[in-house]
Amino acid sequence: MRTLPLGRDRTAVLVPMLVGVMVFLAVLAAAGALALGNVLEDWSRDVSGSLTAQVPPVPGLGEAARMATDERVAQAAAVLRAQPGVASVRVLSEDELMALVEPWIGAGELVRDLPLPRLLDITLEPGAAARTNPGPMADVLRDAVPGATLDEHRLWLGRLMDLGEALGALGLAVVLVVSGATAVAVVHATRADLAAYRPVIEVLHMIGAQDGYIARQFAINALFQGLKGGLGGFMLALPTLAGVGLLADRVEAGLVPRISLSVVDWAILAALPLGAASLAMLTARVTVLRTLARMP
Amino acid sequence: MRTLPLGRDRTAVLVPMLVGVMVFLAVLAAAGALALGNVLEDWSRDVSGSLTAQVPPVPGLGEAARMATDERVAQAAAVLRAQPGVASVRVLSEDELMALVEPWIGAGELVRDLPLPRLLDITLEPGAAARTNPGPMADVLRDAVPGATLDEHRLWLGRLMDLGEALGALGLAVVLVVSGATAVAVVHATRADLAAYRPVIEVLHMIGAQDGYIARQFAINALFQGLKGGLGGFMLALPTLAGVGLLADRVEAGLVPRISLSVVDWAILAALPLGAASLAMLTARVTVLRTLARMP
Amino acid sequence: MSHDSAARAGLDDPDANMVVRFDHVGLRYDLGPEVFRDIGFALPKGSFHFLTGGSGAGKSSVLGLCYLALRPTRGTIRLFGHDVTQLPRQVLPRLRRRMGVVFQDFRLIDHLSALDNVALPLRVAGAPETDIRRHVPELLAWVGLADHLDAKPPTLSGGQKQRVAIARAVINRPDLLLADEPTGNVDDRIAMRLLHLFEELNKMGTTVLIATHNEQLVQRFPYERLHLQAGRLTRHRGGGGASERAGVRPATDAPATPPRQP
Amino acid sequence: MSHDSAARAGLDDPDANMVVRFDHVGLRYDLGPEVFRDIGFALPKGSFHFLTGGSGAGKSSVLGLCYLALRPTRGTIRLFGHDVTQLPRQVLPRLRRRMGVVFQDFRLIDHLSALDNVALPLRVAGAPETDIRRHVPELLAWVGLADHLDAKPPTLSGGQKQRVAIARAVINRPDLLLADEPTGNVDDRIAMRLLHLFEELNKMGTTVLIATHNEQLVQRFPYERLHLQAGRLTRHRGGGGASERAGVRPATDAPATPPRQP
Ligand SMILES: Nc1ncnc2c1ncn2[C@@H]1O[C@H](COP(=O)(O)OP(=O)(O)OP(=O)(O)O)[C@@H](O)[C@H]1O
Ligand SMILES: Nc1ncnc2c1ncn2[C@@H]1O[C@H](COP(=O)(O)OP(=O)(O)OP(=O)(O)O)[C@@H](O)[C@H]1O
Ligand SMILES: [Mg+2]
Ligand SMILES: [Mg+2]
Repeated sequence: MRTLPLGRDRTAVLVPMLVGVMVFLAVLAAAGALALGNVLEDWSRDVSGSLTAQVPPVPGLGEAARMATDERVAQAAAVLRAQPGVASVRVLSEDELMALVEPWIGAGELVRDLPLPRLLDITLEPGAAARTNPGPMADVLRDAVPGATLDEHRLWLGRLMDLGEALGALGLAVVLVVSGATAVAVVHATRADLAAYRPVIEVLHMIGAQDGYIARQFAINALFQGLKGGLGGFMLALPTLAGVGLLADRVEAGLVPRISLSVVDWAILAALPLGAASLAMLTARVTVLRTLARMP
Repeated sequence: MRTLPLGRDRTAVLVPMLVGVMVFLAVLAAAGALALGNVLEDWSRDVSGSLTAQVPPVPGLGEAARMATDERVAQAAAVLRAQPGVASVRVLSEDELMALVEPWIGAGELVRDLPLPRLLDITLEPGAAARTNPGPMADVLRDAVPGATLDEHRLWLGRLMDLGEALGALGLAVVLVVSGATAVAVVHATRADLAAYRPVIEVLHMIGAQDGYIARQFAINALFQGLKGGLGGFMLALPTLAGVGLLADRVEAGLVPRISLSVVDWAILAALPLGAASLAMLTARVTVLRTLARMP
Repeated sequence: MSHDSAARAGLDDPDANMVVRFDHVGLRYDLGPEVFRDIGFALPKGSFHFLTGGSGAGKSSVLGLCYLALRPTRGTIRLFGHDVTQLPRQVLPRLRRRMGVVFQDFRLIDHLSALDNVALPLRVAGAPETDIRRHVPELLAWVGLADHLDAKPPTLSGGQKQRVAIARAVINRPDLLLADEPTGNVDDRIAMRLLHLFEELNKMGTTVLIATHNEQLVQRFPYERLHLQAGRLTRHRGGGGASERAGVRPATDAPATPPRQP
Repeated sequence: MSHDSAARAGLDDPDANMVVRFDHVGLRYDLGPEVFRDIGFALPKGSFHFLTGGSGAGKSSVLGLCYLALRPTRGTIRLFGHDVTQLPRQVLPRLRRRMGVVFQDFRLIDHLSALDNVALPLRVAGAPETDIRRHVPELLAWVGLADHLDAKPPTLSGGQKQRVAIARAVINRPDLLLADEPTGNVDDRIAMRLLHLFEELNKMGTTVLIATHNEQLVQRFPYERLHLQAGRLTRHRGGGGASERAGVRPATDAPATPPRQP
């Protein structure tokens, strides 16, 4: 039974406020992290398990030039095979090359004599496909074989994913720090709030109330205050998320898939106000019990 | 003269705490926004004022194919000229094309007969250079002339800048909301803090102290508490920023220039704790004066 | 607790009949001087004592030791036969429920109405709400606060607060009543009435110890007086014969005899 | 304020000589019943009055009206010749500095030492620190607190707190002294000593109004008594002749005469 009208006066604004701010923050941050994770997953699905490398031919039309080119191609293949995450490297045959250029420049003897750039098809290991960063591979290749390049689209996508991941990690780090700091603030606010009730705690104690009885009343009060603030913060975060979604839609749709959250993601977000309320409750309980422990 | 030992007891923890959290948050967010701004500026400097479009030749070696190709090129040039931000479009002559491919496939009559893709040099308007998004332009071009493409590097860079800008706007929006909410929390904490001093305010009032005298003491106390918390939050933000910088360094260096802040940026960051402290001071002053105004 | 009148026997009986027993008790606050160094006394079951002494002599401190708010720096204190320094913390609430305390500064809960303040000890002890609703208004009426059941302490006058504090202390008919300056804010008529209430409780077996400055009051009643001075405790025979109960009249609108409490 | 002894003249003089003047004053708290409906009295410069009445009669309320914590719901109150309802807010602090108030619940500032609490009115009025350091300890010694200059209120006994509150009220030698139950927590000896202090102030021109329940005290002094009952105010001639100053002795370690204040 609640015998005290806790949380009915002015001081009772602070804890809900703070829990609200904290949940607001945490929901935004968590939603951001989860959405970014989804985006990255989408991107990595776009990335096929293969890369293409291009080796420019050694200028000249003679057999010597062709031999030199072949040597370069073999060298590029060797370098690429040594890269981590590479399963196999296949050099496209002249016929395959011809088939590729035919729509552009037609077929015929003339074309066959052209010193076309040679292509290498790189198959990545299944697990590594999404994770391999073609950037360093491109550098190594260029160093080994002057003029050799890796497929640009795939290169940029890899860099983008790196950036996205760094941003995600960074966001998560900031979120952890900020949530931690705000949690500390909630703890302090709850304790400051309780300080106003210290005379009440003393009276109850002197009247012969058990520690548990006193702590329970304050804990229940803190829980309700926390829930009030937490749900408020959560509700405030929803329109903000919607606004962020609108902003994200303005970004080229092909690059950034629609920001979306799964049911599990939403469950994680909904757990945040509950967690914050529990934090307030626990703080109240511990603080009251500690205060009481110091009384004889 | 300060006659009251304000801020020496337990309740005095809360305001510094909260101001600390707020400043911490704001410094991180502002640093992020400023650094992102710098990165985008660097990128836009990389982007020259021109783009290159490629039109594939109509297959075949005869004069008819060449004519068809010229027509396509003219069409592409017309479409591109109609795009916003485009100053002029110049079709590269065959000689120029030959000069470009010479390092790759040599020169000679044979090469001159090749149906090479045609290039168009697009010059952007001075102001528009950094801002033009080649994405839509590429789409329009592809729709008008099948197979025609825009320079890929430039395309990706444009998309990246779009993404970066959206992220920056998003970050700024979140920061504004969060800072606003935390500012409200600081206001509330300051007021809750003052509630503990209400009896003191009453006594001073009854003793014949002027409103200004009372308000000044509380305002000065709040200012110091705010400064304490604000500088604390600022100091805490510095290692976090350093950590974020390390994380960012792991991202491909060529893509993301070293995150750096100018002196002006640092001045903006340093202004944040001062602003927060001023907020606490102002709140204290207004709250005390309002409390007093309600007393006869 | 039995209402055994034999329990009122000798003050020198060292045994379980003693509700409170101080032996060589000394007390010092923090680094201050000793408030007292070696005091000893015992309150037998059903006894009635005044505790007097100058301002700052240590009366409130003695009461604080009795209601377990303070721990002696030396000596032993026995409450209801238990050595309080030996008792585990969990048992103390049970001891405290057998006591009623009137604090010198009242210590009412500002957020609760007079009625809820007085009901608090019953609620804490888990008394049924029906009992509470019957007995609390009755007692408040008896101390002259029938019109102020729902008033919050900040809206009560000094004397009204003091009477709420007294009602809270006696509502659960404690075995030991400790009252610190319970008549400092009321006029003589109400003071007599309140002492009459204490006497009624005492007749039903409650041991009573009242700290007071009110010389007149002490002299009007026949009870023994414990006097604190310069850190020493002395005993004095009681004042002017039988309680002048004839002079006690109910406060406005209140019945003439104290209500039976639960 | 001049120490003009002619100022002690007639209570019926309707003029500027009146330090406090109530005319047809009524007061009600919020939605409650009227505490009083139509009371009128006047305190001439340098007069000394007791204010008596049962608990809850409205003594503290009358004092609250005098020190401007309450506004009358009807009637007019004049302080130092000014109609208080007509005065702008900024002027009130100046009026309040001419008064000393002893609150029934003391209202000391818990964070400040006894010395700083008493010094507060001087600091607020901008008195030089050297004066403060000379006069405050002197006054505290005189009320018997020489050993507690640096004690914070929570570590003081009830009577000690009350004496700090009294010292704070008189430190700046106010023109009007309002004391609410100033002897409720001290014994008779100290009570007499404190009244002696008030008399000394009064001799130097201070108008004194003391709300009290202490019948004995009222009867020992020759001053007029204002009695509140059932919302009406009646006047009574004072009690037993001259102040029994022979019986007043200093508290421990304190000089025998009140100190000269700044
Ligand atoms: N919490 C405390 N810390 C330090 N000293 C204290 C504390 N409480 C009381 N004292 C000191 O102990 C002494 C005795 O105080 P106590 O309150 O017991 O006196 P008292 O007899 O009740 O006086 P009064 O009649 O004025 O209430 C006083 O000198 C007081 O200053
Ligand atoms: N702030 C308030 N709000 C509502 N009612 C109040 C308030 N203060 C006092 N009262 C009521 O006004 C009446 C007079 O109170 P007041 O404090 O003036 O009495 P008093 O004569 O000083 O009594 P005591 O001797 O017990 O201190 C009481 O009935 C009280 O309940
Ligand atoms: Mg005491
Ligand atoms: Mg009163």
